[in-house]
Amino acid sequence: MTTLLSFQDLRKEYFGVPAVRDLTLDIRAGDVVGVIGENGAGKSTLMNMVGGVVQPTDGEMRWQGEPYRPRSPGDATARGIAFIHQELNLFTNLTIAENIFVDQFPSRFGMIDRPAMRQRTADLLQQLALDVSPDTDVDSLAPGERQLVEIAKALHRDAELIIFDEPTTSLTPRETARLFETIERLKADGKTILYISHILGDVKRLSDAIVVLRDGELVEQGAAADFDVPAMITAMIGRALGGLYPERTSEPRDDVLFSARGLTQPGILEDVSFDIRAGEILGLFGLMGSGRSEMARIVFGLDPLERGTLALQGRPLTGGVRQRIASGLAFVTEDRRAEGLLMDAAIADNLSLVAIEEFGRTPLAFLDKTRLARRTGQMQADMLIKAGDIRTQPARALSGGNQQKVVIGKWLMRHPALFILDEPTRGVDVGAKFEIYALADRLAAAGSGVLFISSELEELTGMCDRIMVMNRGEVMGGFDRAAFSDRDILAMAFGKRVPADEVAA
Amino acid sequence: MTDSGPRATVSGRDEFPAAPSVRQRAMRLFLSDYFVLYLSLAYFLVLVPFLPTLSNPANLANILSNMWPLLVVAVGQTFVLTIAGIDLSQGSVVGFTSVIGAMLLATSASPDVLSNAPIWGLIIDEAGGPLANVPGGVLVAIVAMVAAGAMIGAANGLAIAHFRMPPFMVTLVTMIVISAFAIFLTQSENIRNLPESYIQLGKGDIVSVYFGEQAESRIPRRQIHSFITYPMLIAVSVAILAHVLLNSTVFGRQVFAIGTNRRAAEISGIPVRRVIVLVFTISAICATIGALLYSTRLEAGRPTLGDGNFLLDVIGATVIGGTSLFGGKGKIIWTVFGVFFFVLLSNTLNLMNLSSFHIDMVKGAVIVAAALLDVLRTRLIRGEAS
Amino acid sequence: MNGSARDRATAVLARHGTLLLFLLIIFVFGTQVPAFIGPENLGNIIKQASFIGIAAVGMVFVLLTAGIDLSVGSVMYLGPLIAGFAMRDYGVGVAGGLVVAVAAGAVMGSINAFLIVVLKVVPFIVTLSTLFFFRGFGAYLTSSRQFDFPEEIRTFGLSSVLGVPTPILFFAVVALGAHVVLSRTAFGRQVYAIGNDEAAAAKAGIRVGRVKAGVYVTCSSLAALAGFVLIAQIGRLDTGFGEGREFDVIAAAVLGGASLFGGVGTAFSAVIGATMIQAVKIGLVFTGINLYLQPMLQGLIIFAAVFLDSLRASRLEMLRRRFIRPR
Amino acid sequence: MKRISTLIAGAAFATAGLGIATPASAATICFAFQDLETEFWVAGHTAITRTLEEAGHTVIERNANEDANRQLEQVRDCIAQGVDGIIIIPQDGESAVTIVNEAQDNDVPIAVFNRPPSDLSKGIVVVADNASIASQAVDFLAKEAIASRDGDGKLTPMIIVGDLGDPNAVGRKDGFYAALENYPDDFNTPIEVASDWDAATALANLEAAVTANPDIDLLFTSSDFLFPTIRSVFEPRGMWAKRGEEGHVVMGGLDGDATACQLLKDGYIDSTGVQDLYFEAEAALSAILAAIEAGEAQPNEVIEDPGFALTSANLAEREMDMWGCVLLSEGFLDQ
Repeated sequence: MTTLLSFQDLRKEYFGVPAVRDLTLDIRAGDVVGVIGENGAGKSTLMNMVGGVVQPTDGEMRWQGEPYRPRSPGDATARGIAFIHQELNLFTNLTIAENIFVDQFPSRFGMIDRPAMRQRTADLLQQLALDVSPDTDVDSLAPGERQLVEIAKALHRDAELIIFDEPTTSLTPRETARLFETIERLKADGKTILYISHILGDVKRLSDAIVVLRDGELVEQGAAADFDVPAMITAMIGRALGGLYPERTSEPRDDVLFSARGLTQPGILEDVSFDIRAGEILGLFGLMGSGRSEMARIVFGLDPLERGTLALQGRPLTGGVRQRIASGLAFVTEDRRAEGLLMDAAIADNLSLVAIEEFGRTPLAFLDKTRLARRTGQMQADMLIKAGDIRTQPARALSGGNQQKVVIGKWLMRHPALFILDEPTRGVDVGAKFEIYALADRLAAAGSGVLFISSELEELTGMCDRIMVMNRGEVMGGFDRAAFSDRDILAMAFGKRVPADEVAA
Repeated sequence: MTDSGPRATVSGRDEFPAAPSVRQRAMRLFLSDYFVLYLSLAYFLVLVPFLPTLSNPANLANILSNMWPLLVVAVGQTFVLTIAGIDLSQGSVVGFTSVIGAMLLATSASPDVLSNAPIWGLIIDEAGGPLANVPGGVLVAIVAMVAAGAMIGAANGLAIAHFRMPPFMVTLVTMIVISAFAIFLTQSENIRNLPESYIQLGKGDIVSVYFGEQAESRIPRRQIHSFITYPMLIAVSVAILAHVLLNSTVFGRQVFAIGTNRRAAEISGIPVRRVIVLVFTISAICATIGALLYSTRLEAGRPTLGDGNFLLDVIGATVIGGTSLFGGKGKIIWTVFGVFFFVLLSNTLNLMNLSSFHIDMVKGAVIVAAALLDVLRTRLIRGEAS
Repeated sequence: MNGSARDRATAVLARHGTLLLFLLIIFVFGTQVPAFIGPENLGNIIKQASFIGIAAVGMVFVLLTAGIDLSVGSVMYLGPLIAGFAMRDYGVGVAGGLVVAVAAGAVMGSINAFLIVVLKVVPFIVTLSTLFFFRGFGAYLTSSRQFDFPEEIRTFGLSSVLGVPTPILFFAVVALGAHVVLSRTAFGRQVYAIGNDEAAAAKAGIRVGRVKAGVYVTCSSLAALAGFVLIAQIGRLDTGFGEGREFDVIAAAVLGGASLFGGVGTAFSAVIGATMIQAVKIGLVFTGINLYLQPMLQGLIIFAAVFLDSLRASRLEMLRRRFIRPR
Repeated sequence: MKRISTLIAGAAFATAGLGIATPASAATICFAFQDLETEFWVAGHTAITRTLEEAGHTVIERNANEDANRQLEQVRDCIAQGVDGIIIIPQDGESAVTIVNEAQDNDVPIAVFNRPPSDLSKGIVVVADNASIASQAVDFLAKEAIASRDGDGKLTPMIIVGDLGDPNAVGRKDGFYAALENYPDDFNTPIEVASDWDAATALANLEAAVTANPDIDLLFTSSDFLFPTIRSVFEPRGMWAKRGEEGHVVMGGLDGDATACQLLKDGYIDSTGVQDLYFEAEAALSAILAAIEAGEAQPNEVIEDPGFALTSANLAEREMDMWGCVLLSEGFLDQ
């Protein structure tokens, strides 16, 4: 096979700090190449150079044997390179067809040639088995469908090389399965794929070859068959990790901390009841659209609830968000950027956000800046947040894992009784994931309850005392730790019912 | 959000070390929080040789006295911009509350002028307003003005916070309605004959300076220069209070949080609606205090105070200072410098004896030039930070 | 659920609230003064709405990219003024004058675009300063005096084609043209893309700078055209012409449904917004309400429209929410 | 471009120089005016600046752009510059008092031109009363309308009102009502049309008002600058006709600009209220220069300009007293 893309001593520095160091690598045409590494290992920088988003400081790239120096994303596109970013590059106010053609509309007499555009889009969508009209607004598509639109865009450009950056973070298992089928198909058509992901099982399954980066250097490369997940982790972090999940250090206590009874909201939830005991980590599993995040929002008071009761520590939970926070709830939402953090504000300001009123001194609620600095500094240390000066560095500048630690830290400042963690490890690298798991364990050990919502079944079975499964807004059943079975849990998530008494008990 | 800027620069300016090169020091100056102040001072120094009157004590006193009312209003706008809002109704609040104050306090009024007005006979008549010559009346009138202003601001805030209506449209409508209402109240007329104690607030000197010969028995008024005045005292107090509020209180943090990410602030339990209502109320109260200063220096309650380009001056000065229109970024000290720059600009344009036809052109060009420097600066700051 | 009929009714009300309010206003004024809904007056409303309307169509382009243009009021003045000089001193005729006005508008738009796109100064500040600059330049050209156009311009301004007054014709052509551009051309769709996510648009290979420049040039050109079409009806340009109109223009666009935060709005937003405001104003003239009360009523009606619109937005958000089970 | 503006000014005022005695030494005069947005103010502004400059004085100009506060600040700037005297065209009577006090406190002589301060006791004050001038003009219109009435129904009068935020606009409106009050049996309640001093607004509102009330018998515009707008609305409706012709609406205005003069001569309008601009300018200048000469710091004097209405009846004898007609005779409208 021929080499499609090669790097020769490629180097990129940001203000003198190298992000990619003298990397030399060949990508063979027709391969699926898995690229793994911790956050900050240089994966994104490397891909951004390929995609023309940034320019190398030194070294050379060659595309099909020719020197390749893209000055802009447009140059990369023109050569046949498609880059599917983690944050999808779609315009929600345009249709699918318009998104695919947005930089080069087919035109007739200066007008967009809609029939041609529609026809071409319909063909592409058919190839990807996406059964929606080309004129559908992207706004109304599910995340998985949006991803397919991005791929359709790549196919439309007849891309030789398609780069996927964390493509599965917002997909349901079913959508993920469809994505993998699509990737297989692309490969069969002779496309070359660079696949970047933190989900190492997926990488191993999909890839022909695996490339491991660490601190901007290529530390290992080889056939996928030669790697197993522990080996990949060892290569990534440069040492062996004890395991993917920390040992649980405590048992749930007997007293019920939180109970939900008969939660019903037409169109969203139907008669949802469950309990969480003090010191318990309750996993909540369900496919996208099963109502898991919706339920969390209702419990937290963000969305209306028509019927049903909630109680925390024996007291009924009512009122708006503020009242529920005061009662002892904490909510780490699934959308860290939009709902969790003040991205442009300093880390310290994020950490103090929830508890800010505690730092007010009468009469005018003057800030006790000394205590504020001490407490936020303490929290940074407790949470092992890797940052510079937390009083000046904005949250935006942190890695995904450290951002998530800031979000959890801001809630910890108020010592909540029940934590709702919605997809807390999304977009977080292996090392930080482990820290977040350990943190959940620490919370439980201290007597808090944790509702752990995730679409990664593996992490639920790894961490939880119990797993509850939802489907179409109903609780389908639950499993105790001893009875965890991937097959049964998935089956239930797809709608197979189990006696409810196993859960509510 | 955290106050970081000043420290490095202030110390850097005083030292004469071998270490930082001229270029580095210029850079630090350029990047500091005080940039707009330096820019204004540079502008001042460049023009002094050509406009000798610029540095006259009388002219300096003028620049300062012109600054105070605008500053008070711009301080209010700073709060609103910081939560990513905009308040177009400030000008109308200035006009409206100036009428409220004057109709309560006027010591007499002429039926020739006001007899058509709906307030005639109801609130004001030949003998003046209900608080004319009442001990403590001025204070009561000011309280009434502030209450009226606060109500308008709270109404803005309620519509914006509770019904999620866009601030631009809400305050635009308020501007139309309130200014029409003020004009309706007096049927276009201005209310004069304000009590001396009230006028003092807008014109009174506390400390004056005399630069002339010592021996003269009668000191000509034009050689006495206001040094510390009531408006200065009022404006500086408002600015300091606002600075403390924005920088050192829980409320201030909540304002920044909402301006940076309203959704995240809501989920973190910030009382978003309450803060928004308060911010618009503060903005209107600042406009009311501005009304106090404007109407007392003009010795009349005027429904049309704050009309026309006033609003553009207020927002322009605030934004030139560095406060962002997109929220999450604002400082009172920036606004002080922005206002200083704007007032200095008008003053110099006046002194240049430009034909009135040229003034608008020069003004436009200077605003763009200042904004350009700021763009350059922001780019450098970003470059250094990342 | 038995509330579904009511739900549907509120949904309809919410979705078309602004339009319903508009019809209600026409109805109320019509019952007060029947002549208000006569064909002559309805024509007048649209004719008089064309001035703010044409400019508001241009403003929609700018708002779609999440920008703002405060200079339109001054462009409305300076554009026709330059055309006036061309007509008077170089005898270019009305058609020539029209072209000169639009071209002058385009030049002013290019100045805005240069400062915004190339020098990267925020649109608010740029257009605030050109607001002063353009008007100052006009005052300099005329020494602040009014400018009388050659008589033929009024013949043109007051003419009609097949019974349709020229201003309405221009309004219709501009609105339809803008609609086609926004919905049927690459430029138009890219305008929407930039308003949705400017950074993503740049990554997707859209020439963001070029599109944004186009938007400001369009806005100023249409503002100049709006000024010219109005001045053509009067034949004289006063120095204060267009002052403060930026707020009317933005309000019309926003009232019709354009968002100040970009990505939302159509050419017809401007048409609806401008026509509605004009209908209210003319309705108040018809009812002969005290002049002092007119602006207050006007403001309250606009407030009602904005209020309904915010209800609509939150209602739509509710409807958009994905239901995961049958209700 | 520079050439154009100089040409205009030159052509308009070559013969308009006022006969002012030159004081022994050249003085610096601050001329602070409220705005230049109508012909009247431009004419007044040019009459004063040119006369002063021709007499060898230095003129410092300040345009307040209709902002009373800005005008106060500008006058203070002038005082700081050490001018010898100040002439202002104030935004309104109330701010005028404040500004006069400010100047007199600082020992700078000041004259108020054209718009009277609420307090006439201080400063050199040239007074013209908007209300009385308007009432003179409207009185003539009322008589004309009554004379040409066919049948004995009441007549319908209409007034285009200026910006309600501008007290001058209100003064003119009051004058209009005062004049009609003398003929209570002949007129219906007047129809008011808002213009906000803006041609586009006036166009829209007047068209609507005329559609709603097609049968009007008398129209008074609070400013002459709106005549072209009125024509645009009236002409298509056959209401723009000369005196004596079918469809003529009895019509008048206030200001006395060149267009009004032309229309009066052509017979389209019947009267316009006029302030005697040249008299006012000359009186104000003479008084202030005399005070400077005499070293008087607080000159107080009231100079009254009664104004007059130029009508179709007195056109022949008083034409050249109206500044607009002077401009017209110099070819003002021909460029």
